[in-house]
Amino acid sequence: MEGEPQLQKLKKLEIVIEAIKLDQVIAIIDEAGASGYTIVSSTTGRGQRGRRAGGGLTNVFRNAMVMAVVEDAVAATILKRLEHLIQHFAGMAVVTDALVLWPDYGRDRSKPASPRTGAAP
Amino acid sequence: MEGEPQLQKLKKLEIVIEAIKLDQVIAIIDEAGASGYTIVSSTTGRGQRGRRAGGGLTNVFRNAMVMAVVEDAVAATILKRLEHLIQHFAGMAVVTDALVLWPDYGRDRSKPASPRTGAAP
Amino acid sequence: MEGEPQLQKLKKLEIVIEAIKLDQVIAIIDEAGASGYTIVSSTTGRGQRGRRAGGGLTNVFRNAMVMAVVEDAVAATILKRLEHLIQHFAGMAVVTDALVLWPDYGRDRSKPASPRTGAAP
Amino acid sequence: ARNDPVTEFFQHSLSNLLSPMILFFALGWIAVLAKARMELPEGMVLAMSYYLMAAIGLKGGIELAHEGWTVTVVLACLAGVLLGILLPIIAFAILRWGGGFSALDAAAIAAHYGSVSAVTFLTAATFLTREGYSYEGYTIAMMALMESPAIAVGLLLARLSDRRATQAEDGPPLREIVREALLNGSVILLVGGLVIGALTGEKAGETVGPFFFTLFQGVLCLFLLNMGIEAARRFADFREVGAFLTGFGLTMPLIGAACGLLSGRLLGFSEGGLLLVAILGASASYIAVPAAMRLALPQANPAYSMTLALGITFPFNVIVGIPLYFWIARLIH
Amino acid sequence: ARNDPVTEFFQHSLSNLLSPMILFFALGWIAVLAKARMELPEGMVLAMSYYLMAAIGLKGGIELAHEGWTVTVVLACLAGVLLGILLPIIAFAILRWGGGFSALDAAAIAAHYGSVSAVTFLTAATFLTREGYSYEGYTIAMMALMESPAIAVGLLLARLSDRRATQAEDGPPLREIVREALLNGSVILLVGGLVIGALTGEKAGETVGPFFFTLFQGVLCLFLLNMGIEAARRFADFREVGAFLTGFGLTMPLIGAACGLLSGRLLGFSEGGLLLVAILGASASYIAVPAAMRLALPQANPAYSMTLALGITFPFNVIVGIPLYFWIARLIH
Amino acid sequence: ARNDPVTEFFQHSLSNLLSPMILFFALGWIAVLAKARMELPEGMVLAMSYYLMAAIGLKGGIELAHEGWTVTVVLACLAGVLLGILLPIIAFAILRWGGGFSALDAAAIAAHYGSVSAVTFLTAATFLTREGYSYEGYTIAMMALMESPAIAVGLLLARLSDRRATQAEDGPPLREIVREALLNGSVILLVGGLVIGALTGEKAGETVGPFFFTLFQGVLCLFLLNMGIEAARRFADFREVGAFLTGFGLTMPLIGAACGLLSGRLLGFSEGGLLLVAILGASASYIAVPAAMRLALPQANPAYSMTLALGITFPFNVIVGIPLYFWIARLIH
Ligand SMILES: Nc1ncnc2c1ncn2[C@@H]1O[C@H](COP(=O)(O)O)[C@@H](O)[C@H]1O
Ligand SMILES: Nc1ncnc2c1ncn2[C@@H]1O[C@H](COP(=O)(O)O)[C@@H](O)[C@H]1O
Ligand SMILES: Nc1ncnc2c1ncn2[C@@H]1O[C@H](COP(=O)(O)O)[C@@H](O)[C@H]1O
Ligand code: NA
Ligand code: NA
Ligand code: NA
Repeated sequence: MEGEPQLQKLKKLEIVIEAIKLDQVIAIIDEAGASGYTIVSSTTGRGQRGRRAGGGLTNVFRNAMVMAVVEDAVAATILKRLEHLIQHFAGMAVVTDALVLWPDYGRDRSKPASPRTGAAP
Repeated sequence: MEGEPQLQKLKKLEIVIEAIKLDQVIAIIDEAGASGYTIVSSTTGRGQRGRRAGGGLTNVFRNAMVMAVVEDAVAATILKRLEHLIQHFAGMAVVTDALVLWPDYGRDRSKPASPRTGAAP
Repeated sequence: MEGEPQLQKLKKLEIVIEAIKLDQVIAIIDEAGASGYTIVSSTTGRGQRGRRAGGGLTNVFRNAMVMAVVEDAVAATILKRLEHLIQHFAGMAVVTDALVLWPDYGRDRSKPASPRTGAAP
Repeated sequence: ARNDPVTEFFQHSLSNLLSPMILFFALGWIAVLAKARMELPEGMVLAMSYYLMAAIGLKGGIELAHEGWTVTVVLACLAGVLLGILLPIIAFAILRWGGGFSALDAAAIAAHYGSVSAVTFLTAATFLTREGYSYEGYTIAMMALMESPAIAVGLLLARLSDRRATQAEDGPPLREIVREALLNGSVILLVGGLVIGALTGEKAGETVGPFFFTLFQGVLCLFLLNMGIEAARRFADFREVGAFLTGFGLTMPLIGAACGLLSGRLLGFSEGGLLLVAILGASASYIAVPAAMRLALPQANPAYSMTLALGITFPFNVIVGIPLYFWIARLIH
Repeated sequence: ARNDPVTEFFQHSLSNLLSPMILFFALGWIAVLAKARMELPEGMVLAMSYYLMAAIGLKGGIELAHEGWTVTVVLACLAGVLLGILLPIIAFAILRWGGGFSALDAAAIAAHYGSVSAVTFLTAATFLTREGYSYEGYTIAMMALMESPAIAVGLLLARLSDRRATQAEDGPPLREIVREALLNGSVILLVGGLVIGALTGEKAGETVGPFFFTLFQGVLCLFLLNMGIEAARRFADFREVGAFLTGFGLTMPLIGAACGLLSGRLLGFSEGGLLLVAILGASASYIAVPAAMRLALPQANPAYSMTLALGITFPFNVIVGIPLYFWIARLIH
Repeated sequence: ARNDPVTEFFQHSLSNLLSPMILFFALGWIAVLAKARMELPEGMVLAMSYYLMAAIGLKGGIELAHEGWTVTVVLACLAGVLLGILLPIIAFAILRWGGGFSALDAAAIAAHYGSVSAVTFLTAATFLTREGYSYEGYTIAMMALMESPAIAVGLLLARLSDRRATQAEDGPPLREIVREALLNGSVILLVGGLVIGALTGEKAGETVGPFFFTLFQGVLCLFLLNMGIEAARRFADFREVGAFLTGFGLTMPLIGAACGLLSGRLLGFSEGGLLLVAILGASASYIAVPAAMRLALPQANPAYSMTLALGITFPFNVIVGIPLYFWIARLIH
């Protein structure tokens, strides 16, 4: 079993937010104590607040997408602060269960997934 | 508990489709009654129909990716129409279970996730 | 029921890797026998190795994201090789359970999801 | 040998309509009507907009260095700031009490009209060059100064009329809003260009002139092509929004132009300068102000302002406004 | 003091090979062979392609305004349309009965060869300018007209030969296919440039000329660098596809050039005009047609057409074709 | 009528500081300090960098064609390679034994300083043009040659001092590292431009000159704007890294410039050529080398080298270095 990569069971947040509020979402993620995040900086879309189709001159109608893999408690903190933000600004968040492979920095891996009970491998 | 953000249990669809058919996929999503979608307009990839590596002159070899979070029935409608489309055009769809945080427009939230049974928070 | 799209239960890998190692990750995915992959070629982010915020002159500080939907065994092979790579290079991988809609090439569909037990439709 | 005014008006209109710039604008609009799959790459649009702002800034700076800081320059700058304060108040009054719009929407739209559209200005300046008229270089400094006061006025109007505008806890501090408005690429290149032009003077023209000045009109053509595309899309969205706002989008530029012409006349501007100051009054921002208002007044619907500024007022100004204001400028000069 | 034909052919070949354009094309190709990590940004490539199309359109339009709409112009345009109808039929016959390709693949490839490659045309036009030859401005109008008939012919051939091409329920209506082909950015800028050039005439040259005309050859160099990269990649893919198609990709341009030269000769074109009309026949589309065919005939393999048009026929035309067709043009003139 | 040296130094410094280029650089830096939301689109930055490299390559090539391959040219190229070998060794020694850095970090940083920064070179060359000095065209060939030897030396130093550098099983073969370094777009366009310029000679200047040469200084301004943004960001990161490296980033260019000046003097370069060869020694790579080092020595912290090369040494060279080295060049000439 030693050769098998150890995966950590975490929450994957995918946050869509209007581009001008990206910095604030990043701040929320950082302050909640997430170990990192990944940004897809230019997306378009449609939601309750209509189509947001970009346009080269302003980023008022552009969305950003942020993915962050975090512990359950961190996810809860982030979602709580986001809930307020997306009342006024276009955005949403999606939460999924995920297993994560990190580099081994001696990082805390409280719940390694077993090959039998977990998903992969 | 009232302070906790209420999440809705839904399906997350991620659809990869060749760029020239993006408009039609958006139409399918709209017609199925989805509340929204998010587009990453330029991706590349490989599948059964070979490598699609972009190229600056035509979008014949480029893919688009669409993410839509929808109710189960809407997902089924979308997948049914996609099944036909991707017989002829490069594409695929991935379905995952997800919890979603929406802005609170008094939107229908039939199944809020509980902190105990659900995933996050 | 024949009209319902048949979905295959697989693993969805989402791999974040520093841009200059994208080619090697693609090679790993190919060699593991994946049927395909989708690339979002330019993302930014933060992780244990600090912020990677892009910059127009070099791709030393840029990340790429690759999504690959694969069988469990293929996922295991890929993760095993990635584990080593991300010791030295910025990167991580997220694994989720997913149902996939493929075009029907007479492809092997060992475990079609049933409308009742599976997720969608 | 001055022609009679009406003939002159039609000549100028025709010359404007048949300029490559306006024709490229029309091409973009037609492409959208024809549902063409045409999109200029975002990087190209941004690159052109940075280029144009740097170029006009440099031009203004070089001329400022030439003209020197006279009393007129200072008065002109003051007049610009005053216009930027006055116009949003007029616009707010019309929208709130004439149109019955919510205080937040009225304030957000008003802020756009108190600020300026650089591309309208560039098109007018190019019109002058083509027709052989000169203009005061410090009108460019006025434009730079007019980018921001309207934002503060719009915010003030909102906060005075609706408590929600003040109490948004999530709302960013004024500092961040101003930063958003003033410190975006376009404004930085305009102001930076002005300063660099003023510091280097004529000499800069020799070394960087072939890039920034000789190519200017050609780049402006491709940029207006993109404006045509974006304006047509906005215009299409607008049909849902109603007659009052359309009327506002056509009337407010006239009010703005009148105020601009008046101040220009008082300051003794040339015919060319009068046109440009009319444009400063008549045009509405769709770069700096939208982002600032989005941050400051998120409850206001951003589609209103953008549709008005980009879909109605911009085409009106470049097609009808330029020859019209110039005609009046020549009459009152 | 005319040199003997063979010497002349080698002189022109060498002059073409040693032009900055072809050398930049070679540089791109070599970079791919060396497995370089080199990619021009997509926005830059699109921007250059829009620029080039607008520029050649403007040039053609200005010359049309100059030359006027004579009978020859109308006949030339008619000839262009006829070429666009005839060439795909020839190509289809060769592929279907000579090569045994499926009706759908044959029709899709044929449509590419009935249409034109604007960059090949531009390279040939620049070759003429460098060698000091002029050409008829309306060849540019012919190019604009030839973009589309081949698409309709290709589709017709497919539908007549294979029922699958007709019954694709998911398939878009012809309207959408034509829209895809005609209303992409490149074609819009070509046609728009033509109309704008014709409307503004010489005067446009003065204002936007420094941008659209003076920079043209330099931009074309960087664009050909990118063509070298893309052609080399396509060429690499092709080795899997086989000898028949390679042969087709080298022969079909000769057939097309012959048809082009013939019609040019009948219409009394100059030597320069003959080269350009040969290029219209010889070159194959890799912008407008691929997208249209992908939508209309998704069962056809898009890799075939792109590899042929971009990886085989394009390099053949710019390296061997231009001097060869010009040599013949001078012989038959 | 030569001024006294000190006056001259201040004149050159001032003239450099007040050039549009340096002012645009300062503008970018100030924008970052003001926390502006300003980002040039990546496609635009890459496009400008490709343009600049192709242009300087072409220029060098045309001059090489003019000057011919004399013994001096060959000796100069040799000197370039020697500098590329010597400088990383000096830098490594300072960092390893002076600063106590790990072998891997020291080797990675050293490789950057043995290579060159093309933009620093371009800024210096433009400084010369503006001041009316000429320079040897083959300094451009020296620059092209100096891109790579330092990478090999850096790697060798790492492998000799730390076994981890050798045994990385995942590590790519040297071939791939060299490919990464030499076959990126910038180097290809520089070398390709050189070859194309040498092949086409003066004639190319007429056709593609208006694009590649006339616009050069203007494009360089916008590129330096972006350099200002990126340098300021890197500089901000650096404050965490400490005084020793800052000192190194300011001293190493002086050592490099001294070595460069010495070799230039021995080879009998003109004043202009002396400045350029000083810049070759003084400047540090932030395009080709970072990627190569990242692949080859992933354990080294890439933030160190980038911050030094881009945040410290680049601004030092363009602001202080250019007039300083030129002053010395004129003294020792
Ligand atoms: N159901 C959905 N699925 C995927 N993305 C969505 C959905 N609803 C909203 N979005 C994204 O979130 C952004 C803001 O949504 P909204 O605030 O509802 O207008 C949209 O522009 C979309 O990009
Ligand atoms: N197994 C896979 N995992 C991720 N993406 C895939 C996979 N298979 C196909 N794709 C994506 O879907 C596109 C079309 O696939 P195909 O129709 O199979 O050629 C590809 O170009 C990829 O972007
Ligand atoms: N917790 C996380 N959530 C999402 N993305 C992450 C996370 N940690 C790291 N990343 C991504 O992976 C890249 C490399 O991470 P690292 O190797 O930890 O520096 C980062 O630049 C991010 O794009
Ligand atoms: Na105004
Ligand atoms: Na043809
Ligand atoms: Na150096």
